[in-house]
Amino acid sequence: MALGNLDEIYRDDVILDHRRNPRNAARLKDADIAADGVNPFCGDEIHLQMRLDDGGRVAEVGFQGEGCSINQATGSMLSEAIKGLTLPQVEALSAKFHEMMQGPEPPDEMLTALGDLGSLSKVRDFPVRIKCALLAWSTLEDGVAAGRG
Amino acid sequence: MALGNLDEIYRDDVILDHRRNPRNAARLKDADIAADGVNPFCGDEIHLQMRLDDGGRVAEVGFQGEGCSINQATGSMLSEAIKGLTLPQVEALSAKFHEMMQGPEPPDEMLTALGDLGSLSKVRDFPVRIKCALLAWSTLEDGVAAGRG
Amino acid sequence: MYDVQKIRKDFPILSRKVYDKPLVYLDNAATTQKPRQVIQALVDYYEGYNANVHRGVHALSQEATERYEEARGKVARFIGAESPDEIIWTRNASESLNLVAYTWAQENIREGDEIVVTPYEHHSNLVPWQKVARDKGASLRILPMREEDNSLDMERVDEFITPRTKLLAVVHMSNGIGIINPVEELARRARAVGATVLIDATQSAPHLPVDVQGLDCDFLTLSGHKMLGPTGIGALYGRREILERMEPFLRGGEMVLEVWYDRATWNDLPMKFEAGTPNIADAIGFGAAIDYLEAVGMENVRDHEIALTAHALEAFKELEEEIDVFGPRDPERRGAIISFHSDIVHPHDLGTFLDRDGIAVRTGHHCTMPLMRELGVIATARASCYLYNTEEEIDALVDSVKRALRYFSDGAG
Amino acid sequence: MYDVQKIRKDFPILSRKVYDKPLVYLDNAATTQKPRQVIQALVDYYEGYNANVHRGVHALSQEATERYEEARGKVARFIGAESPDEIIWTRNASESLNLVAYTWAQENIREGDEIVVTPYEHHSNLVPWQKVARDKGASLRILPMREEDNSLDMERVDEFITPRTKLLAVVHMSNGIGIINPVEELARRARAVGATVLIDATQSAPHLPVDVQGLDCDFLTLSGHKMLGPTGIGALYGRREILERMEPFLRGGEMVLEVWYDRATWNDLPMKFEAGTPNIADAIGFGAAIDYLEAVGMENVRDHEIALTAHALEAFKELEEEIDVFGPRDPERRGAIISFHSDIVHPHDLGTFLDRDGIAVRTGHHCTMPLMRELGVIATARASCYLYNTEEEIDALVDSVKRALRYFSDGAG
Ligand SMILES: Cc1ncc(COP(=O)(O)O)c(C=O)c1O
Ligand SMILES: Cc1ncc(COP(=O)(O)O)c(C=O)c1O
Repeated sequence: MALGNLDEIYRDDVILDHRRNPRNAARLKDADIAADGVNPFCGDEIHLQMRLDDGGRVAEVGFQGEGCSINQATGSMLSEAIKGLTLPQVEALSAKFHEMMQGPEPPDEMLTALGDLGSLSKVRDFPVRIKCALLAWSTLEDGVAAGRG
Repeated sequence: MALGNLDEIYRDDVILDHRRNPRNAARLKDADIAADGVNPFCGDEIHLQMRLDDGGRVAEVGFQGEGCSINQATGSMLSEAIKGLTLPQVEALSAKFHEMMQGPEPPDEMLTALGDLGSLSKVRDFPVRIKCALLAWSTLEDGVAAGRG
Repeated sequence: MYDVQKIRKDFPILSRKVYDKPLVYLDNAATTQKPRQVIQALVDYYEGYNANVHRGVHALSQEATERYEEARGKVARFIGAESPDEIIWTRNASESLNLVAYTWAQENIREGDEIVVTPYEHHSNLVPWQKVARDKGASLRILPMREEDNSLDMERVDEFITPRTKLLAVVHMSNGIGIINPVEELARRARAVGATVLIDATQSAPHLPVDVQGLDCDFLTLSGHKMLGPTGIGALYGRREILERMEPFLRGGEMVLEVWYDRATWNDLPMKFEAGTPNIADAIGFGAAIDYLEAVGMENVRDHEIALTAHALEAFKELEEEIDVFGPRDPERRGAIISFHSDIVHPHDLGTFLDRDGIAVRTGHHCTMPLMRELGVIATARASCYLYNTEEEIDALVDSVKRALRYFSDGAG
Repeated sequence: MYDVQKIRKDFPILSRKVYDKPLVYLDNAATTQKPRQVIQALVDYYEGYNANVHRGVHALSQEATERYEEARGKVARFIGAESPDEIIWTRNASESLNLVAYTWAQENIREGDEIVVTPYEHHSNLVPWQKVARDKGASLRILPMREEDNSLDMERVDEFITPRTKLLAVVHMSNGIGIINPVEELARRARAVGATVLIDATQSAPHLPVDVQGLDCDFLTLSGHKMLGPTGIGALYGRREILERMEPFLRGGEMVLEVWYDRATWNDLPMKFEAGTPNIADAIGFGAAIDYLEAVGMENVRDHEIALTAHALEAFKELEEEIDVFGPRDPERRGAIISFHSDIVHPHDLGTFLDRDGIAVRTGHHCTMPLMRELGVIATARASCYLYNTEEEIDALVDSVKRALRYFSDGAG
């Protein structure tokens, strides 16, 4: 495993931007899907809300969290990335994200395709922190699964 | 620890005699005190009964057992040794026997004073077998304690 | 080619002497010896990366967590579980069984239900169900045994496994007499009446290939120390759907998600069943033991032990007059456990005699008192083999038993 | 003279490098490192006399049994128990606590009873009582904490320890913030109202002299891995009269006297509470750890740690503006655990930064979520020392924390 330089995750412009200016931070009232997640090992929290439009696409998202940089930045990126997607597309994106974090070394095209989220691939070099980037996604999946009934 | 020769316990005349001709083997009816013991590690069993005379001395004893040579011989010797003793004397004898088996190397006078029971001191050289010689005595003690109320 | 001498070299204790005689270790059903690979795994852990798992951001904790979870994966693969999440670490097989008794059984067994066991059960697969039966007003049914060869009377199984059966809890290989029960068939019958199936593979998994899918069981138990692993680590396999529906057992750190003063929520599998700091080193050691067994190959272990059993049964035939050997004669139907009894000498006295020849066997009831009662004895002497035992060791045993019989029939007994 | 450098030489892992930097191990409240004497005790066991205990007539079993029971005696003496029979081996402190919850508490707690705990409890000394309270219709009372120094408000104790109190279950030294509770005084108050007293000494016994007679407690818990011992072994001390009246916990081999199909009788203490093959090697390893601690002397360990604490608190004073350190300032009232929080950097990010400097601290809730809520944080960073840590290591920590604060306040946080 390569040894990541701290700057890779703490001085990355995209991550820093999401950390400082979290997107969709307002709590959504009247959400169609809401989910809360907690990392049992550190106590970090994620709260997600989604409103779907008539076509079943994510129209609005709310994300609030308490936690470390990675956790917060991921939540913010996620809240942007899922807008406009259908629930199956949300799940596919989550699978893609998991693959980027835990699968074999991701190719550049994959990172580019993932947009801002691609910047989180650098967390791979800090293996204990990978779970910080996954919490928002597993919370999202729980919400989608529960929302489906 | 000295390494005991098998003959010391298996060819000893006194032990052999008790093993072959167990004393007081008949089950006592109308016993004042009865106790049953089992060795949890091997399943060996001891059954003891005692009748006391008006002076509170052991008048009659019954001993039956299922078990190894040491267990059987000890039970037979015990059934003889406690006859005529008061209950406190029985307990004192039991303490003495425990001391012979588990205390510091017993002096010759002690062995002589214990009579037949003294021959069992050779079991000390077979440490795992010491508990085989103690089962009858702990059963006896349980019986006396229960008999006392 | 199975090279038993090469295997023996991996076990430091086997070159030890006892009373100046080479150690002949035939007490493997009680616990097995450990190859240097397992011992080294413990040393490597404590000297190199000892740390508490799961919750640390530092390098040691990360390393410990990875190796610890890797070991869980090895156990899962070894018994064919679908996922490492279905493996719960315990101290030993006894705790695995109690876990099921305190959780699944307390939640699911009801008045009038029946729990079916065999006469061969180790106390650890009997006494926990006695409590469940008493707590719930259920009852225990004991499958019948045939006198001839001490095997289960399969013709009468339908009288015992019935629609009232809620749980079948059966031992795969008997530690008492070595017999291998037809657990696939029993499991099939139990499933047909809707019962849950638990298999005590504590004694079988070390010696032959065991596969939870093939056995079609819901629970299965293992003890690391009986399969070349360290003491203090065992496992419970549970089918995921069942584990997910169960309440936790021990409560505390690690097994929770969130805790308030008055309530708590549970972590995911397998952590939900693992409270407090786990036995990290020994789990990793258990993993190393499985690596060792897989490198040798479980089929090869089994073949070696069948050959040893055949050799032993043949050798004991000579002593037919003086000695009863329990269980079937067919080495395919049993493990390499020779449990025997002689009226000439009490098993303990025999054990002491063998010990002085450097031969370690177990004497007693082997934690199977009800089975001993069925066999009409209080205790047996039991020689149990493993992958490192040799025919020469069996010969040494038989020779020593012969001399013991002479010694004790000369009047000492 | 306390020679910390000499002590360090006994711990192989301390010469390890992490990312090419010397390891600074400050995660001792999670688990401690092991001296070579403990590691060697395990190797000696597995290479020399590994065998199952209690039931064998052969030499190895005899040797293993003696050493294993000797270790129990060491634990008994270490905490001042009257007899080794009062020491029950468990996997860890969590199991010790659950044992009491599943037996004594289920048998004795009744509707309307109260169980008194502190805000500092580790989840393992809280969640088991939640189940008892729910099962029995009892309730949990939480002793109040003072804001100033996060210590118990002893003036209000009488509102909480009352005639309704059935059990006082309190932590001696908090793993979350290091505070040492006045457990003698609490125990005295609880006794005065007739309550049973359990002390969670998991975090204190490794670091200061603990004596069950002086504490006048009924139960006390230990975890071997937190006091130089192996993982997988813990102990429960129980006063003999109480243990004798209790029903068994886990059922199976070893803990029984006689077994029939439908019932069983129990073995004597301590075996009555120990089902199945015990963790023999690690019990012996735990004994070796106690030998080590006694050779150093617990008073000396405590003095060394008080000095380290004073040094650390002084050093952290410089960072007062940016960092809150929890717990009292007086080193005599706390263990060498520095738990701190900064708004500038989340504990995790700080932990990662320190890790890259080779410094191992723990970040998170430390299995004390309710305490974190009381403190108004989700997590802290926690540096916890032991007998082998040095003032230089504390300085390295503080230096690294300073650089981290700069790094993260430059905008990274
Ligand atoms: C105070 C306290 N109690 C209980 C425990 C639980 O110990 P274990 O994880 O060894 O079961 C811990 C461990 O962190 C502790 O610090
Ligand atoms: C068949 C069987 N089941 C259960 C056990 C209990 O295993 P442990 O003592 O490791 O808990 C044993 C051990 O002798 C066994 O042989």
